[in-house]
Amino acid sequence: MNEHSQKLAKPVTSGLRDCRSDFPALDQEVNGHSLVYLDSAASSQPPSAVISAVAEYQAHDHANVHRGVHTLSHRATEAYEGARDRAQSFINANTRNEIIFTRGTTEAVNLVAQSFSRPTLKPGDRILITHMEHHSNIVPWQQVCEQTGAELVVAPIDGKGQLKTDELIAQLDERVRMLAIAHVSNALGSINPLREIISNARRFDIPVLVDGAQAVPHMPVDVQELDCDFYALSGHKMFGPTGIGILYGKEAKLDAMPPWQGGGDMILEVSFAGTTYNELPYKFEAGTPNISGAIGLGAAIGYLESIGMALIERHESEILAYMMAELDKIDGIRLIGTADKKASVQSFLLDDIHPHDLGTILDHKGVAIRTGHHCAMPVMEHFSIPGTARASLALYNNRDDVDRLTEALLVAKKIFKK
Amino acid sequence: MNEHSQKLAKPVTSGLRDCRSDFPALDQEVNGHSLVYLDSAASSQPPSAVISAVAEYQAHDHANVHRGVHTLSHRATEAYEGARDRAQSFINANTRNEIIFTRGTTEAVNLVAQSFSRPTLKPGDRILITHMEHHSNIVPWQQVCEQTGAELVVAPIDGKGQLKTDELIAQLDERVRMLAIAHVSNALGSINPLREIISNARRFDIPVLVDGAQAVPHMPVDVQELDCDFYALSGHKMFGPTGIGILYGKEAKLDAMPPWQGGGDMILEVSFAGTTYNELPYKFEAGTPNISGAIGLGAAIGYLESIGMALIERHESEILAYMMAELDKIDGIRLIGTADKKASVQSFLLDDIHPHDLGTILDHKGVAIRTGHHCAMPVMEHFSIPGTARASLALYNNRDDVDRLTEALLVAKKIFKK
Amino acid sequence: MTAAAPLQEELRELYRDLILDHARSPRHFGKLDDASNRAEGINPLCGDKLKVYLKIKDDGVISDASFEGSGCAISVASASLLTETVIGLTTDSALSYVDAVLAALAGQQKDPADVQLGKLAALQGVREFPSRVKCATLAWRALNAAIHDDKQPATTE
Amino acid sequence: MTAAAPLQEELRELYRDLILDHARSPRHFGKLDDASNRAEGINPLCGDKLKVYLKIKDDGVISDASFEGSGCAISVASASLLTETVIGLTTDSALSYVDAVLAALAGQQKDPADVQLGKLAALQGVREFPSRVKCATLAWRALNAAIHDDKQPATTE
Ligand SMILES: Cc1ncc(COP(=O)(O)O)c(C=O)c1O
Ligand SMILES: Cc1ncc(COP(=O)(O)O)c(C=O)c1O
Repeated sequence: MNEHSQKLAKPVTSGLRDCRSDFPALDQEVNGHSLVYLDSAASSQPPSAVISAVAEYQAHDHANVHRGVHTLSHRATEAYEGARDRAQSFINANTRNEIIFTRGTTEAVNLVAQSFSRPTLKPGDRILITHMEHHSNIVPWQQVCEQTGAELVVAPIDGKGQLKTDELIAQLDERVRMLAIAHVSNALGSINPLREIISNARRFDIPVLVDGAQAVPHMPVDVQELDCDFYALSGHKMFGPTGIGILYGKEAKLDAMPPWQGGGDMILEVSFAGTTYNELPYKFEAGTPNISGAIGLGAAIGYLESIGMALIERHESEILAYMMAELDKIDGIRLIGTADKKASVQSFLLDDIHPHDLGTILDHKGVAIRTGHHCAMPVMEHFSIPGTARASLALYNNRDDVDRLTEALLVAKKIFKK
Repeated sequence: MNEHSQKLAKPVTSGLRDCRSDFPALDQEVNGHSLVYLDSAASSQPPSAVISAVAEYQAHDHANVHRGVHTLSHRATEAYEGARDRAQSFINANTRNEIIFTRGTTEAVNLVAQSFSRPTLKPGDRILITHMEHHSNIVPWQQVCEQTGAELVVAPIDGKGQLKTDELIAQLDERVRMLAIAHVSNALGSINPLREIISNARRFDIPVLVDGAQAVPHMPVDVQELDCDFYALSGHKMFGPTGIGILYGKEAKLDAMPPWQGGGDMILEVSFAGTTYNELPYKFEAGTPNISGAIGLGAAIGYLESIGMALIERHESEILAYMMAELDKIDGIRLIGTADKKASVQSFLLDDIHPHDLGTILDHKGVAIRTGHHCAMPVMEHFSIPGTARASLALYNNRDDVDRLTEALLVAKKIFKK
Repeated sequence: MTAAAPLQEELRELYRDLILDHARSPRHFGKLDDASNRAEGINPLCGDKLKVYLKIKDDGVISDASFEGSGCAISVASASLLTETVIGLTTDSALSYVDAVLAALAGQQKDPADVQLGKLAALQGVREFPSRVKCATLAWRALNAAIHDDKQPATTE
Repeated sequence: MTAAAPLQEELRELYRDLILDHARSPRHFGKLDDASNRAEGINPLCGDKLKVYLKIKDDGVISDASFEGSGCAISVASASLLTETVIGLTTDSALSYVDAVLAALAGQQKDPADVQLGKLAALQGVREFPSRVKCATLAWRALNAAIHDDKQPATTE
């Protein structure tokens, strides 16, 4: 745990090695090899604490939430709302009303595009995004631009896959009615300098949505310190279940927004003459929510807090540095995404082997990586490539995993050697 | 299992009694009494088969679906898409492309209101619903009417809580651009005569959405036989997990609809110049789906099929008849919802005891019922009451449960006697 | 049923005669036409709603109070007891009652010298019924809003 | 690594020399300017796309064929082998090849007298790699669509 740790040999220094046994999925053989899971940027593995929180809830405490006076319903409501409280404190939201449960990041972005932006945008207005966004932070804005006549404007990235921050800042003006930007790029790993960017956006009163899907699992996040208006995240990328995520929004913004989906729970009163909507956060949670998903996400947050995000960040950046260095030693490798500030992710190409073929060969050696465009086609187009192979880290990875990756890549080279 | 069975004493005749042990939540004490769960209309209890399908998936097979070449991703994709196949055959959809996974019924109705109706409605057009709809099949239509200037028209119900079918049929004409109707009412239990209604709607080419949330857990459903255009259901009401549901839509209708939410997985190609949407069913599944939820729903379907929906229907109608008869014997009871054709649900009032007080006293005796407006305020207004107490049945309930209910109601009477 | 007999006592604690009496025959029920202050209380989770009306004189004394709405025995009795309590109090001491009742129902010990709960102690049976605590607090939150002349409905969340 | 040595054989089965050769040097690659028929094949799950061009004469014989697109070794080799196979065939017998290849890759036994897979048998290594079967079938689905002159892209779903 000191500056020299990267120079030492294999032992992991951060004290996180033991946590691997918390993740049952990591304790299995795939194709005759112990699994090396390097695909957490697509979806992370849940620890036992999450799996059993969900199962226990389902086995003993399940009922529909809210409106119920019986014991199970009360227990379910307490557990569901307790998960909201945990999420509030995890990202340091100001009040629990600012935590809206969604299916994931994608739904959170759609909610903001449709409820916040659509009613106010007009031709001439602009939405500013970056060239490194995930499709989920592009398409909802394309849709709302088409619906309103607003224009989608894109801030450029450089050859290392870094945001050209100065150019983005120069693009900020009165016409921009939303800045939607990733905290961390899922294809490149680049960390964006949000505080600088957001303070500049404030000069023109531009609302800022941060796509935090790839940040929350890897570093401490404080939405009040960032001063963003919206922050979106996915449970399944932070060791929680699928089907649950969070939209954080500043209370004043959320309060002023009309509801999006209609249905049970988001109303106070319904009559055919008209309907009175419920208050925050319920206004945005139409229908029976993903109760067990929220409880699982709460358990994931508890797990992460028990380790400490600062420690996780330190551990991962050490392994990432090791992975980049080891990959770079391989003849014929091309690293895609070499920003100065990075988290978790390394994309690469090897010789002229197609990423899918790499993926298959690595899988055959028990090494799980993702291949393709990673739902970030504009990034691929920027580098003029159809896709990449991507290895992504989480708190449970270590140097051995990296060594297994590089060994398997050498096998691929051998198979494809001319 | 013959017509006389209702006259026999307590033994359950349908052979379903044993299945109680499949449901761990039913095997617990609440307030010192063994739990009697009569709140399945709000949310049903999952059997062990569902709980362990979800837990096993999370512990061994989880990864993000689609686009992945590694083993876990392949397993997850197979399991997720396998759940779609199961759902297709369960409701007898024509192709798997007609099964869209949503968060639940509410999201399914919103999807149709926003993607199918909103782009085409204009002032003068009508949406026809009934007076017995759940808020989730009212509010999305109110919203789209407000957005487009169309008018919401309501078909009446009678004093037994039955649809006035003739009046509804008389309301059908060219102006009606959507008929949205519950299969079974959640507050009253009334079963609507869908085949008659839908064949009449066909005369004017009126698209029909059926809210099937309260039907699928209780009876065989065949969407092709119903000939509805859309059918919406919730996993958590049919013994599956929360956060998952299905929109069935006829392929031709779904094909012609624009996507609703934007993001990953629902696109084929994204560039800043424009985006090509994916084909069905993916076009409507933006972002990482609730993979474990779908797998759990698939397991619930498998469980239901292993028992047989026809048998479940017979069992429940027998218990419902017994429950209605036993409740009716209590001095001061008022049954709300006494339609000729009913499933699962009985709402009631007792003396002038407020339903919440009934709920608390019953809970104290281990009997879980729901109290309030059941997200069907127009039904309450129809009967001029603020709410009801509602006991609802599922396949795991039996006559003993009914006896425990009536005993507890007598305790409530005693406490509140003047 | 015998094993559970002691538990039945809890029900009796909740539905004491005083509570049932106020629930059946709520005092000061109805609209107060010459109210100076009013507020609505809403329990967003169960949908219960009630209105509290106050007539506050220039010297800050609540000279009259009433309530309207429909609800369970607990919320109606609580509102009825509230009106009996606050008539004749200054708004300041009414607010001390709000604090004391909310604290008592949350199971917190407040300085007993502060406020004498008196009859209001009958509401404490609700503490064993966590899903009903909000029923008992609803009227008091509305009272608080009425005194502060809030335009937004008070809620139990 | 030793324990897994036999498994490595599976990789060699997939990436046979013939496959690697066609992947590196695809035959009939590029647009066919005077094509009479063409179709696009898309694998919606991985995003791979390719186009197949055919020149079908009046007597139903495919006199020329080519393909375009980028993809993995399996999909490129499969498309390359496809062009070699179909040139000179009637559309009917090309369609029998489509059936035979799809059946072989799905692990079904077809009447062997029907169609001689010949070189195409090299594609069968993919059967041990279920996540890659769609890569091998993509070109064949596009061929099918091209012969039927479908305007919609063929997909592997
Ligand atoms: C008839 C009916 N429709 C719709 C719904 C809404 O379902 P969900 O809350 O699962 O979206 C329900 C249940 O709450 C219901 O009973
Ligand atoms: C940066 C980023 N944004 C958005 C998403 C979409 O998240 P989800 O699919 O969970 O909605 C992802 C992951 O797929 C992502 O990596």
